Amino acid sequence: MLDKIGIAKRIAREVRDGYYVNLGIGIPTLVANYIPHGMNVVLQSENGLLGIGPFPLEGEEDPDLINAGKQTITTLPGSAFFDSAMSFGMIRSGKVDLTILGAMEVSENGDIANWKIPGKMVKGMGGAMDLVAAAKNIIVAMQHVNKAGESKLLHACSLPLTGKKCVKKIVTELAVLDVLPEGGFKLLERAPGISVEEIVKATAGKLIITGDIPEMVID
Amino acid sequence: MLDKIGIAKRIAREVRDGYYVNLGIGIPTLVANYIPHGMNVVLQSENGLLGIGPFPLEGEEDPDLINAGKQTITTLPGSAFFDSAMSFGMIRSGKVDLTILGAMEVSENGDIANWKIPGKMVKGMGGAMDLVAAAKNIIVAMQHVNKAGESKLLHACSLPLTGKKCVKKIVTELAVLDVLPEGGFKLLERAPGISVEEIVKATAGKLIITGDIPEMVID
Amino acid sequence: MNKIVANADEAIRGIEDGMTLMVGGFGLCGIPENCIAALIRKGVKSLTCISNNAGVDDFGLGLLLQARLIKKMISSYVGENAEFERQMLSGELEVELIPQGTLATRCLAAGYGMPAVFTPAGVGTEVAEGKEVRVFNGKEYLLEYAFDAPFAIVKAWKGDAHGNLVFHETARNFNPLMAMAGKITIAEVEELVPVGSLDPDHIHTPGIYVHRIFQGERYEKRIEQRTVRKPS
Amino acid sequence: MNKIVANADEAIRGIEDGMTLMVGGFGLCGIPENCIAALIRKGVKSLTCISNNAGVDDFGLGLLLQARLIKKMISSYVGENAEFERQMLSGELEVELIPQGTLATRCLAAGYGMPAVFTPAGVGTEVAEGKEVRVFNGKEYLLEYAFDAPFAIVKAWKGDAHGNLVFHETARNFNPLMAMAGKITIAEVEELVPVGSLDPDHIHTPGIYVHRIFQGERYEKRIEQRTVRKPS
Repeated sequence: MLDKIGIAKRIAREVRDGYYVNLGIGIPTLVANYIPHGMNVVLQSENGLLGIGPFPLEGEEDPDLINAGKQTITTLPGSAFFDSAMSFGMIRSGKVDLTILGAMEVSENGDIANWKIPGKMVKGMGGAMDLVAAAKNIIVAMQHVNKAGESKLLHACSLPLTGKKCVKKIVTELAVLDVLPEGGFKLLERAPGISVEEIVKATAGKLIITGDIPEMVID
Repeated sequence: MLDKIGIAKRIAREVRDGYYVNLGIGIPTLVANYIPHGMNVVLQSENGLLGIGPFPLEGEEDPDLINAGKQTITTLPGSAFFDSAMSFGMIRSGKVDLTILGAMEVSENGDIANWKIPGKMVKGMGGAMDLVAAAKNIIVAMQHVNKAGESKLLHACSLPLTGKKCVKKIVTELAVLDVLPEGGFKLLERAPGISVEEIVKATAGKLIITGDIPEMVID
Repeated sequence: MNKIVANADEAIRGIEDGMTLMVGGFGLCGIPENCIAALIRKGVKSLTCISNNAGVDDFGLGLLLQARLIKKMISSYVGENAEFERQMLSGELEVELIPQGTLATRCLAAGYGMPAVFTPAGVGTEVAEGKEVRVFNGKEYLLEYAFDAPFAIVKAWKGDAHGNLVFHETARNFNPLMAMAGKITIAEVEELVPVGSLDPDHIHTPGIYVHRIFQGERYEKRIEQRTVRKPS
Repeated sequence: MNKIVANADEAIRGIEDGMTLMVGGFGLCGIPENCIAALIRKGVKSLTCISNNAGVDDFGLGLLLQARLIKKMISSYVGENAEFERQMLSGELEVELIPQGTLATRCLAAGYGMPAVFTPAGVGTEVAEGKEVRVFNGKEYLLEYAFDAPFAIVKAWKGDAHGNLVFHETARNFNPLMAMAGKITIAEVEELVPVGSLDPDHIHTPGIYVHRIFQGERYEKRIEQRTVRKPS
């Protein structure tokens, strides 16, 4: 079973040289730490920056320089600032190659729910609906089951949707799965030490298993 | 009867302090020379400039700095450059207070034709269709009659239209006229030495004359 | 052109009870601190605020909420704000949530004279309820309308008497967009510079979109999530 | 990111006969002189060029026309160009005229992922023929579609290996818009500068929109209408 860092490491292997990537809050943010050295990747922050650098050193925080999670950040050489319309413009026009974000639920046809739980205080969708509706490649980083032990990979989402038919790939603590265009979670890899049976048990939606399922490589 | 400079001078009196103004090619360009000193007016060039200055001195021409008529220009302090989308954005959203342009024909309901003569080589509408469709106040500077002696103020335009119901005011060598929202050219002023009868004769469209028509003041 | 006003109190004249205001900023970054304080001093009530976020309890738009001056928030994310939550749950405060890119694009539409725009954000979700859906090239889009607000309040880094504005880093965010979208746009700047000293190639918001400008005082520029790394 | 290519000939690889190209510039101002020369050397035929203007007889896109490489021009104003006129009247050259603001906005739409936009330009004229008209707030608008072109060729003042671009004065014009609209965008710059030397606050076109970049040679930057005033 993977911890959060393991999930982030596995997702980092999906990143390709030359990619522009938008990382959501939480596990996705960790992915930045595991992108292979020498690979040219530019991180986009939807509040108006291409070229996110590491967090600043203590005393070097700049209140005018934050990421979409409102955290203080730095920039890398070659970065560019722009307004929010251009930021979502480049997302909507498919210039951002990959979006990695968390989810509460994903359905077997690629629907995603990650912004609202009825009866609980709703903070808002922020940029999530724009990202999932527009990004050309979306990977979800999440736990396979929720705290109550229920699967988050469902036949249909029970929570209000963030977007329809948009998730392409899911990486959880148990497995890597593709969401097939025709519907269904296709099991690609098992986490180290996890059996196919455990994944079957943790997956409520349609799971497609073909042939041997290799154990994932994360380092 | 006014010459071109007289028309430009009379139109300059329509400009108000604080206006942003777009000037078309020809007589409208001359208007800039007669805006009263001390009046704060910013000229917009639709190829991406606010703050057009005078033509450059010989030897100071800058190939990167031209107006919409492709002439070399200069800028004034406080000028700003922008792209063509923002340029037409500010026109379309009504931020440009006044547009002054020439015309081949204007109809009594405010239609304007100034881009195409069937059978002749068509150069294109450039920004004229955007300007007439979007500007909140349009003044036409033109000759009252064409070279064949025919009126250019018509019941309906005979040439292909540039825009519908958009002209608010017309200044010719003979007169100043408002185009009424309900239709008709309302005669406001006569050019020096021109009689109402001469204007009636030169106007083919519906002309509205109420009370005494004063002679225009241009200096 | 001289659009300089003396201070924030003069800048917000004409803003009355019940009006809709566009307010620039993302989180606490690039927010018009001086104008927010002036609105509280003036005590204008029942405001509708269009702003990506709603501040925190004791800073930003949260100060207007504490003073109970806001009737409705139109935002993409309202964050962690106890007073906001209390007012919302008690029904005192109305909240309309809009996807962030839709919010930005509806501002752009207003500034560029486009009455409506198409965006895929929210298709198939509750955001789409009651909205027109249209298919282009096999993909569904929602029709979203341009904002139409009497006032916009923005914060810039530098500005001049013509109203030309330059923003700094990610404090740009929604500010240039809201500046374009207000019928009357008020800009507060950290530094008011002489006309002619801003490079005309590097003006983010041309003065034609700005109606009043002043140099703000004592910017706190509070950091919402101070995050640092260890020296390596 | 290193998007630098050696020269114009390498930059235009993949441009084939019959393709549609977006070409930046207004008049002869801000045009990609080196790429135009390379297209002539390569001799790609039957091009459709989307460009605000069509150059003059012996400069700019006029050179492509002279070489008979253009099948169709999509422009707002084609200006004074005898060879253009001859080809058009003889039926060799197809011309589609588009209002200038519509041209700009259709580029913006492509770059911002908006499939279509509404504009009042051309309502009630022959430009409106066959187009959808829609009324918003009592005013008529035409529905105009985003451009969809495989290549855009633009000219900038400065640029870096990431593809970040800065334009100079009115040579900006359509260049940043077309840069956003191309599937593959080629930028030629007067000066290629080291990564990190452009101020991130003042980049007009972020590198994400640019795929190939090179420093052009021997810019002529011809002036179309040299106009001067007398010393006073």
